Amino acid sequence: MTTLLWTIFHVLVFPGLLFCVVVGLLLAGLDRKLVARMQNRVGPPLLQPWYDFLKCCGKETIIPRHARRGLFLAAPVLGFAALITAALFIPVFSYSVYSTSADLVVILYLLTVVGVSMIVGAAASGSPFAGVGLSREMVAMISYELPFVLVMLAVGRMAGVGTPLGVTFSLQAIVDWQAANGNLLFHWSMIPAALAMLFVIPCEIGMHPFDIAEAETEICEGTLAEYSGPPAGLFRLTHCVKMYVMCALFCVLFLGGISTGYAALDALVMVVLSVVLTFVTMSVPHAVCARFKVEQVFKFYWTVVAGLALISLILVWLGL
Amino acid sequence: MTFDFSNFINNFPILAIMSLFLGAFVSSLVGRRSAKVRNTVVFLSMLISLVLILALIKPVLLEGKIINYWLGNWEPVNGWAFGNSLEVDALSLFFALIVVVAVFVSGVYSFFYMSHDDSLVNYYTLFLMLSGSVLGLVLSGDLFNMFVMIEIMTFTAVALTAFRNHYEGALEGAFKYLVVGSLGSTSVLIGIALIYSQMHTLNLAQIAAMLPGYDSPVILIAFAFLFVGFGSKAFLFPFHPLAADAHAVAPASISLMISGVLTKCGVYGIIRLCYCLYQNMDQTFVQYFVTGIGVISMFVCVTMAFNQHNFKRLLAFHSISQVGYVITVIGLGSALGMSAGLFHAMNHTIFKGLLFLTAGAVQHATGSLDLDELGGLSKKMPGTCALFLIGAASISGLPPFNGFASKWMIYQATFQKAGETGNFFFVVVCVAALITSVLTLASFIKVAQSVFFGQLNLKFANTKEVSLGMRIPMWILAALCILPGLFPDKVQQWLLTPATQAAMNAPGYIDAAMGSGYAASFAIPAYQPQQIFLSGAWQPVMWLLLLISVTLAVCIVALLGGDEKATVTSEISADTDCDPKYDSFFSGEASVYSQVGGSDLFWGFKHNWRRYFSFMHDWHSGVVNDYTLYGTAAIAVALVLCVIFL
Amino acid sequence: MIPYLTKALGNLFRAPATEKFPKGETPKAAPSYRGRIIYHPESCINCGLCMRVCAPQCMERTIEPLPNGDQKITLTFDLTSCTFCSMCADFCSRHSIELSDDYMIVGTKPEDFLVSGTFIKKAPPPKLTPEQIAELKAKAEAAKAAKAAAEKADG
Amino acid sequence: MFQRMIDKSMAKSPWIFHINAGSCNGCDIELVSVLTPRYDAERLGFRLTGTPRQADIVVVSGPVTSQTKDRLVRTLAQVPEPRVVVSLGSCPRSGNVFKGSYCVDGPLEKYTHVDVSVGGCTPKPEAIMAALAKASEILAEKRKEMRQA
Repeated sequence: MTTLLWTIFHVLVFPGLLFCVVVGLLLAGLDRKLVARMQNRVGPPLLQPWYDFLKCCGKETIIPRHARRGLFLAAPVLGFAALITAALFIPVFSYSVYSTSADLVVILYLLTVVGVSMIVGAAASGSPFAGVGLSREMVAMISYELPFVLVMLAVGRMAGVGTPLGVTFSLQAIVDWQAANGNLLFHWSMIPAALAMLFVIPCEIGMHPFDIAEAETEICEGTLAEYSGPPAGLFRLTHCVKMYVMCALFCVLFLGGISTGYAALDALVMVVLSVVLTFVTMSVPHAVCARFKVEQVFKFYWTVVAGLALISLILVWLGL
Repeated sequence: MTFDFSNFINNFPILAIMSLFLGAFVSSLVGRRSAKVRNTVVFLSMLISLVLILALIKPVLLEGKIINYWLGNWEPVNGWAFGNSLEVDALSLFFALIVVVAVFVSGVYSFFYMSHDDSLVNYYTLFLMLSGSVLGLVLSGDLFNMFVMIEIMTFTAVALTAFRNHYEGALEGAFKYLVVGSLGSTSVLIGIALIYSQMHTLNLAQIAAMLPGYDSPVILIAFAFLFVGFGSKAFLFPFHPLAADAHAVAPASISLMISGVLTKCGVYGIIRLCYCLYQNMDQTFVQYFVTGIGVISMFVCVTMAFNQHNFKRLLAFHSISQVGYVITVIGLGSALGMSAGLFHAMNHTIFKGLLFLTAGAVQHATGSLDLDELGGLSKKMPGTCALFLIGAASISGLPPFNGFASKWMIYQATFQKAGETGNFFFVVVCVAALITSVLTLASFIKVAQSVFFGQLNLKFANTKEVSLGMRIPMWILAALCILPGLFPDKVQQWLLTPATQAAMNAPGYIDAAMGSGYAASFAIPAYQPQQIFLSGAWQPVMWLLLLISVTLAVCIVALLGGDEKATVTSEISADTDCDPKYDSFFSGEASVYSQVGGSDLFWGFKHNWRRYFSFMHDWHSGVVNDYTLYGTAAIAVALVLCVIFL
Repeated sequence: MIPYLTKALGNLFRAPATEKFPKGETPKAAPSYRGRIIYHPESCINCGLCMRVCAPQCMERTIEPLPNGDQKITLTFDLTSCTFCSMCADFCSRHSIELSDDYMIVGTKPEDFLVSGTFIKKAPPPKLTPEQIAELKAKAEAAKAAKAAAEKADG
Repeated sequence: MFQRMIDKSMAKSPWIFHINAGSCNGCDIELVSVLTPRYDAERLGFRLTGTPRQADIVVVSGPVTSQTKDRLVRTLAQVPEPRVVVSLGSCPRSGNVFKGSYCVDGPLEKYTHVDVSVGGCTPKPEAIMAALAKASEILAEKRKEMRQA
């Protein structure tokens, strides 16, 4: 019985729903505030994403004529659920809940499920703007997949040296290895991979310079062109929570060694690190550069960022 | 004369094959007069072979017995096998299961799918011969018997491809398949002749015993010929453009057979060749060669499929890229690799069959397969759309479905192989596998958007959902799609481990046929089963529980939070048809028909790869002589490589 | 790319250049800003020049004759159709139209945008009837004759 | 309790959708200048959205010309409930100098109830800010009425 209660607690509160939503909204609010401050303006209050979400919940949901009603309403819920499940599988430093039941490949595919749910939602809404939006979202997914995979393999090889198989995909092993011999970020051969991962985070989430899928100025909110009311609010919430999940993934992959005694303290450290990461990877590029064109995103990720990841993969493979 | 049932099981394989061939013969005899009689005969023969093969599961898979059936009771005389035999071990039964299930499903489907066509007697005769020959190939224990079955398989497949000869391109596709298919068959025949000249026997078990110790260049040449021959049956790299032409015009149930079953025979041939006959999969050259072919065909076919305009051509290229996955992982030589390959082969037949049947349903309902003009069918054909989504999700490897389970094992296998050997080539293979999986997802999203979602073309305004009879087999396949995905460890334990052990256990295979101790006499090392342990963890049930609980949590929060009348307004009555509120937003314009689909998707990706796509476009010229040129070039290259490195 | 970066990071530590408008006081407009119209009806003589010169025709005049012949004139300016070009203010010879620098012209009801003023225009003295004209003329000549006689007498 | 929070948040994050019904772009530039650092409407939660589906405040500028009339009506219909219409500048309210021309189809009032209007031929950004602030209050009230009704 206690395990059931613990599971409900895990799913609903700590690494699950409540924690992710609160931290995600916090990160999103902070991001908008920092971008505003960098543009020399006051910027919205910190709780602005929370107000946006609540406002969307209060609005009316219109189902367009060409839309597939069932899929149209189910897509955001499915995407959000898959994202929270991925968050459950990511260990918060030493406090790992379900990370033994899934590894890096599963998390990679869960994040793909989140992307696919947005695409299916756009397809089900039947609007041409959504059609262009989903095609751009898919190109963005293809472009960040290669560096993400190279980083994953590099980390797997580096952390797997000790294991009998020589490689590992399991996050638990990666965290233990980092606890044993120092965070991966401080191994010089992994610096390019960490840099590549920093680039992958904004494209995965769809933050400003790489938000070709939801370019509101070009294709009228792209994938969310036909969404109004709670589904649109849920999609925006997924967008915010994804910021936290990607930062958490980076922290585990490259800073996994940090582990204070208690889970609460670990969670706090994770939040602080996520704030720093959000600033570095999402706020600064958002304030500084303009939105990329579609083929520029693809070319940038498959040449520059993939090159960085490949360098560290080769270095790791040579045993350095 | 007591009838002891125990060794009656030995007759099951031959009975299964015979029921199919007999069905072909009887249906052509009796089928002229009434369709009902013909359909029952066809259904009965399929059912008998299905039941017989399923009955074999317990003895062969679970108890590990290897059934040997010497035709005409020509037992081997003092260690020399001259009779023709059927040898059913766990590996061949695994493939037989795939074949029989696919045959049954596509047979039931074609009862309804082919209702528009005429001269169905020929169709069912050829169909049953095709399935009989495929089952014969998989169960046979004799090399030449395999060649005979390959011949029947190829020619019936060619005839069935051209069955709808009023389609433009049908005869041309069949002709190309005939020419290049026979090129493949002749290379198999040459290989068999070379082996026969050296070994003076055709029984697989005996050849497997004598061959490893036998050192003569002829054997290397035979290996090259046989490998390319089986490769052409599986439409691997140089033979892959042929598959697209053949599939695009074949009826959907035949496309299911070709891509689901025929390619698996090619894969079965390669496994037998490398693991059982030559036992040379542990040589690094053979691993590089097989994995290389797998990776090239995997990557080339997925990029070729990326900007196809025809639904079935796209599926055809994808089936070759999935077979490329299977070959890549089999080429690794590790036990995990073999079980991942077999798992993916099984899953591929299931989800590719489902996708081909949905393509057939779309063609049956709308009459066209062109991605640029279809669109918005999900409103008219909700059942087919749901089935397509299940198939597309499982082929692109989304977690709850079976595609993910096998792809996850493939990544484990390739990455572990890279870890053990410390060889960078296998890391490239793993990366290529992951990138191909994303490109598969991209092309299936393109198909989903251009066929099922978006706006309905006025030409197809009155399409109706296909009959239930067509959808039941699809639902069977869809259920099969989900089941292995949820319980991969059960599938691994019952199906995959015995099949992998059997594939790697050449001495067991030999002793079963030629009497125990025969393999030892030829100094074939006894078989120690390799332990499979994984570098990651994946419990799908845990994942599903979490997903459901989070979805429930979200719904509860939504219900709690949302006001009582959660105003979800949608168009209720027809008179609000002109109410602009429910038009999709066209920045103010009246919503005219403007479907975003087909070739105007993924511009960013195609723009960056335009030179590669134009090169591939010219390379796949569609001219038969080019394809035969590629085939002979493949044989030449294989010969040179085998002679130098093997 | 880099100069923007340094500028952006620099901004982080600088106070944002945003006016505290809805919270703080309303900033004043430029000195000669052409804002809301102020109409002084008492100095208006209803010459109608402003109406003739106004491009968007945003004035309306209602003339209401009173019993004693006077006219009660109300002139309303509809600010929603005014382009604030201040032609009317320039042409008004009596300077009775003036554009203030109040730019906060926000309202929810149409009446918020109407500026109107009314004044009574004295009736001109009554027209003389022909007999009265003849009588006045005669009185004038008599006065002239008397004056001429008086000059002759003291000449 | 949750409903009241939603009503309050309605006023705190009103999203603007801008429709140009034939305006001379004077008001459009002023509206966008409200989002610049000097006036920064975002600190009150305003955000420009691309689709009417996610709009709360619809800002219309320009005298409704005949070309834009049916597009305006269609887009306004596509905005989900509790919505507020703000007319920017004098044109929507009366057609300004273009009043009576053959191609101007009368004030915005004919097509939808205009909640808040901003006078001025290009109103100052502060005026637009005040109007938008007023509009967001009206939005919250409309939501409350919608809920009670």
